[in-house]
Amino acid sequence: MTQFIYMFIFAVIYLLSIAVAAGFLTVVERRIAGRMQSRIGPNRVGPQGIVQWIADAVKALQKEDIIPTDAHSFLFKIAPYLVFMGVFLTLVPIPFGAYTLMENLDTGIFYVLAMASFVVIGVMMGGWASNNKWSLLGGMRSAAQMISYEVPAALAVFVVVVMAGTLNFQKIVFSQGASPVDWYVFRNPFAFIAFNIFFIAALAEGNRVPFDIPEAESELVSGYNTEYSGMRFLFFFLAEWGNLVVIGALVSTLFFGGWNFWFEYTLEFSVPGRYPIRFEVLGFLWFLFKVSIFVFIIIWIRWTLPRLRIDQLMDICWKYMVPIGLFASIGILLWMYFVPEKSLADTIMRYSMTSFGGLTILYFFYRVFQNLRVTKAKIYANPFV
Amino acid sequence: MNFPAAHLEKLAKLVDSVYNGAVSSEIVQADTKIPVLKINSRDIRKVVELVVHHKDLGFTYLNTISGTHLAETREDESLDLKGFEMFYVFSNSQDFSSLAIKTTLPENNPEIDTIDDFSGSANWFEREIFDLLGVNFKNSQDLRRIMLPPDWEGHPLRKDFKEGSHYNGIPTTRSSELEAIRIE
Amino acid sequence: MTSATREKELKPRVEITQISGTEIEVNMGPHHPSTHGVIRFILFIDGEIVVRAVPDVGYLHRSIEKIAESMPYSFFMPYTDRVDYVAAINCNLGYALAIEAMGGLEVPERATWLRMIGVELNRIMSHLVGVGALPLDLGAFTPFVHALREREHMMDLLEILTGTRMNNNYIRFGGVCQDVDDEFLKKLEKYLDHFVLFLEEYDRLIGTNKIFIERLKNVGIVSGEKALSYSFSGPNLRASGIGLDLRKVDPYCFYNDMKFDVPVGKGIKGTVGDSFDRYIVRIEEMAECEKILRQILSKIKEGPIQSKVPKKLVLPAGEAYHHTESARGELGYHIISDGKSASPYRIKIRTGSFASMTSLAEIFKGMMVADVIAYFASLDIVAPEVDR
Amino acid sequence: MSLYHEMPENIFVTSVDQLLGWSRKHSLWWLLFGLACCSIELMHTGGPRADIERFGSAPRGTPRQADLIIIAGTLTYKMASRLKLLYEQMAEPKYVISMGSCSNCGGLFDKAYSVVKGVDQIMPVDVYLPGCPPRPEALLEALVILQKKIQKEKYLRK
Repeated sequence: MTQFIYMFIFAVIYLLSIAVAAGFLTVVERRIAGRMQSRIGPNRVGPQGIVQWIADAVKALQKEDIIPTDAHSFLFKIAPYLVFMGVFLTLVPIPFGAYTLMENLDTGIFYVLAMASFVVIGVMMGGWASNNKWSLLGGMRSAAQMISYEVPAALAVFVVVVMAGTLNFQKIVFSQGASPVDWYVFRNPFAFIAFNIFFIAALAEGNRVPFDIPEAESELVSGYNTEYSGMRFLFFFLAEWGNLVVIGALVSTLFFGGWNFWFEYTLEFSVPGRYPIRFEVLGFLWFLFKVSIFVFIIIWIRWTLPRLRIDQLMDICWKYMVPIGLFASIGILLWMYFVPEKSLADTIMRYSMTSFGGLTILYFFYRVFQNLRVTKAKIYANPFV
Repeated sequence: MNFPAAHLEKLAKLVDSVYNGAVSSEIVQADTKIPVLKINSRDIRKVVELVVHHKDLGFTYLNTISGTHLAETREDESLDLKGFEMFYVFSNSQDFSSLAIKTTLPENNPEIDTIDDFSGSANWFEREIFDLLGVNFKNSQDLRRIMLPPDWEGHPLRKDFKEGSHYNGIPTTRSSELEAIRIE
Repeated sequence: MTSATREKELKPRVEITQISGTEIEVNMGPHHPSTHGVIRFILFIDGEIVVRAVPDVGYLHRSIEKIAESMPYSFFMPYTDRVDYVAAINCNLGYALAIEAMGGLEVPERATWLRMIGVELNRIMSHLVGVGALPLDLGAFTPFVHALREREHMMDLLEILTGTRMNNNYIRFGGVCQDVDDEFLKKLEKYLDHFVLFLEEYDRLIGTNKIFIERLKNVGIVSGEKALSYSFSGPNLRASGIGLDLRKVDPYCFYNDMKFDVPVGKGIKGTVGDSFDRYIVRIEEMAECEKILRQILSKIKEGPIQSKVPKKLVLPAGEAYHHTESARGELGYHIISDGKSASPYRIKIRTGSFASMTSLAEIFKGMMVADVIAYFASLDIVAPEVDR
Repeated sequence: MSLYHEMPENIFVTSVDQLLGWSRKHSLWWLLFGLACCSIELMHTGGPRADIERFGSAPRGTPRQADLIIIAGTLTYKMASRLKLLYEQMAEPKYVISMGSCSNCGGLFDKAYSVVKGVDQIMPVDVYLPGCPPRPEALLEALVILQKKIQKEKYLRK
């Protein structure tokens, strides 16, 4: 019984911190969007607007709870909770540190892929139950999109599973090291392909631009959540931004070494009490840093790109990503068979991939500054007055 | 673009020669920059067909169709007719020289043949005139109100149009002044 | 592109006759984020394919033509602003030129130059809304805000020139309402230096974006023949490959002396007359406007800005149809005067957007819902111009 | 006779009211909705220089999630029923800013046969904003005035 109470308290803390993180992310996203658009973004509530999300949340609690007359009221009511649950549950097996995780599931990856489907069900349910044609279209689009993109995502995850030899997230993190050379993304070309496929598929499953057609603002008004107001909409809202954390966390765990921070996790640490607390904190912060980089990239993409049409979206999935994913998953089997770990070829490949990755990032920054220099189109007047 | 004067006579002759005088036409160079071909309203389709499809003319581009109600109250020597005046403007797609066709309709039960098979946009122009002036276009493919709600009564661009005091329960005039309270 | 793939891309995605499922009727607008004001379509869709579309306008019918009949000619000038609020001075100019032609009024040289500055500046601002709203409707919000940012600076310039940010009511019969000093001209020149750079950057931001191109190319193809039949004008007509510009073929003001090109759609990414052409033509036209503005700046001279106009203007009896090139195409005023009263007997305004709207019902057939938005946005339609 | 009338000004109720008012005034999500000329200035208010989002006001496409509807422009009879529907679809508490002369009283289109002479003839209005069209700064001031009004509201005792 005591254990149950502990678990309950822990779950509540977890839930609250995710909600706070998601709320905070809304402000961050609006500020980043503002910066990209030469605006400022919310800055009135609290210092630099950082408690804007509290105002939004408290306001949403006061709003009238509208359930349209012709809506299927039961499904309409539970849909947002399903969506939020789907997002929240995916975070359960993801390790934020050596000990900071809800449950060390041996079937972690399987579990995450299964739980992600809750979102589809919730979105479909919400779209259908609203009795609004735009919502229905949004729900249908969403179902088609998420089901399609689960295939390449699973194929990409398969590559990681083959490399780690386990479905357990914690063990996947252990089997990667702290330095970039040990990260799966730079181990071999197939893993790199898998990373790209997984990231794109995760964007699509999270309904983010350029794959945000289920809630395409300019086409479907607001997609599946058109009829939702107040608190129920808040759950969709939280789920959307919670999803950012999930995508970031999954990508960093599977491909970027998770919380591993400049030290080796040796077996002696597994004895309770031997693991230094500072390692845990540093690892947690390091993980958060990685997650926030991916969250930033996703936000950045959102405020830059237009969205795809539904047939183009399906084309990308079935014509390109699934074949490439299959190629990568077969390639990784051959690679694992012919190139054993710590062999010369493996080492060379690791280092060359890492330097290739580093150079790509450097080249990117070079191009950005080059473009800034060439364009010379300075903002005519400073909007930040 | 100014229509060359030589063309004008050519056009008048052309209309006469094609229809052997069955179509009454008259060319006037009004204050408009463009020549105006005055015709009888029953010949509108014949003339438009000539103007659009004849190889020497080729006025395939319909600029606009305009209609005017010439009411009794404003009658004078310049606007000597009571009824409706239709004003079609066509342009040549090559050099964009324009030509207007003008015709008049009687005041009660104004009717004219539609020209919406000559141009893709004619239907909308005709619908607008039907809506605002109440001119009926015979054999039109789709003649509905376009600007005003379907339950509207009357044709507002007619000179004798009277506005009611309410429309669907909304008063059409403002009774009271704004009572704005400034909050400090 | 090989001819085979081209053929494939040009074919409609679904033959209408093959659709056998149930069609549902959805109502898009008059309040819809992408209908730009209050235009409504009733779409009959089968899945994502539009089987039939019925455009419905008139939600902003403000009876401008009727109001004109009850007031003196000069009082009507502010209403012409509201015919197309995005390019207000263009509408002013068309009306003023029509009245001046009917009444035989003189316009001083400097006034004409100032009018042209206002018109061309306004044309740029209008096209910025057009090319800004296009990516907005495709889901990219940022380019639109960048366009707004530049518009703010141009509005500042217009404010110096005319006194207001929008709905300027700048042009008077026989002149303009106020003069500017040389400082404004210098400011304008300095801004133009900035604007060319911005335009290039903007085009690189979205015009080279793969998704943007894929969403627009071969979408909503309007061939030149069709464009003429639907009475397209302005950039929409030119995008279909027909280089008709009233500033060239029927010059007014001093456009005769100006050196500028008329950009036409060449189908650089797909087919001539597709939505991408309509985008690129507007971008190129802004560059041409910039050229014209520079020529004006080099030629403008000091002088009076207003000629003698009778206080109570009574036009001789008669009628006139006068058209100018507005930002959205041919803007025609058909004015009838009875020769006695000081107010027009009838004013009919022919606008570019109204003509563009006539094509929707046919072009929408067989499109996907997302393409409907893209095509409609590429036409750059403003609701009051349709409804007046 | 309500119970509240007998109760003294409860410090708890007052401060909770203040908190609720604070949250409502700082999170006025506006409906992405423009009618006519004013909608251009409304867009500019969301744009870089004025930036209405500083006040926490984000645009929403659907009326269900919006708290504030800014009637920007001329309202015609054909549109009036639609606007009323939109207003009724919004969830309480909801606020209305009437932006520009046309929606205040008909403005320039006073003589028009198809224009509603003032949006307050079909729905309540919180703040009237004069101008044709008002500048973005004016709209921001209207928003600030609305915020002050919201702060004074007694949500719990309504």
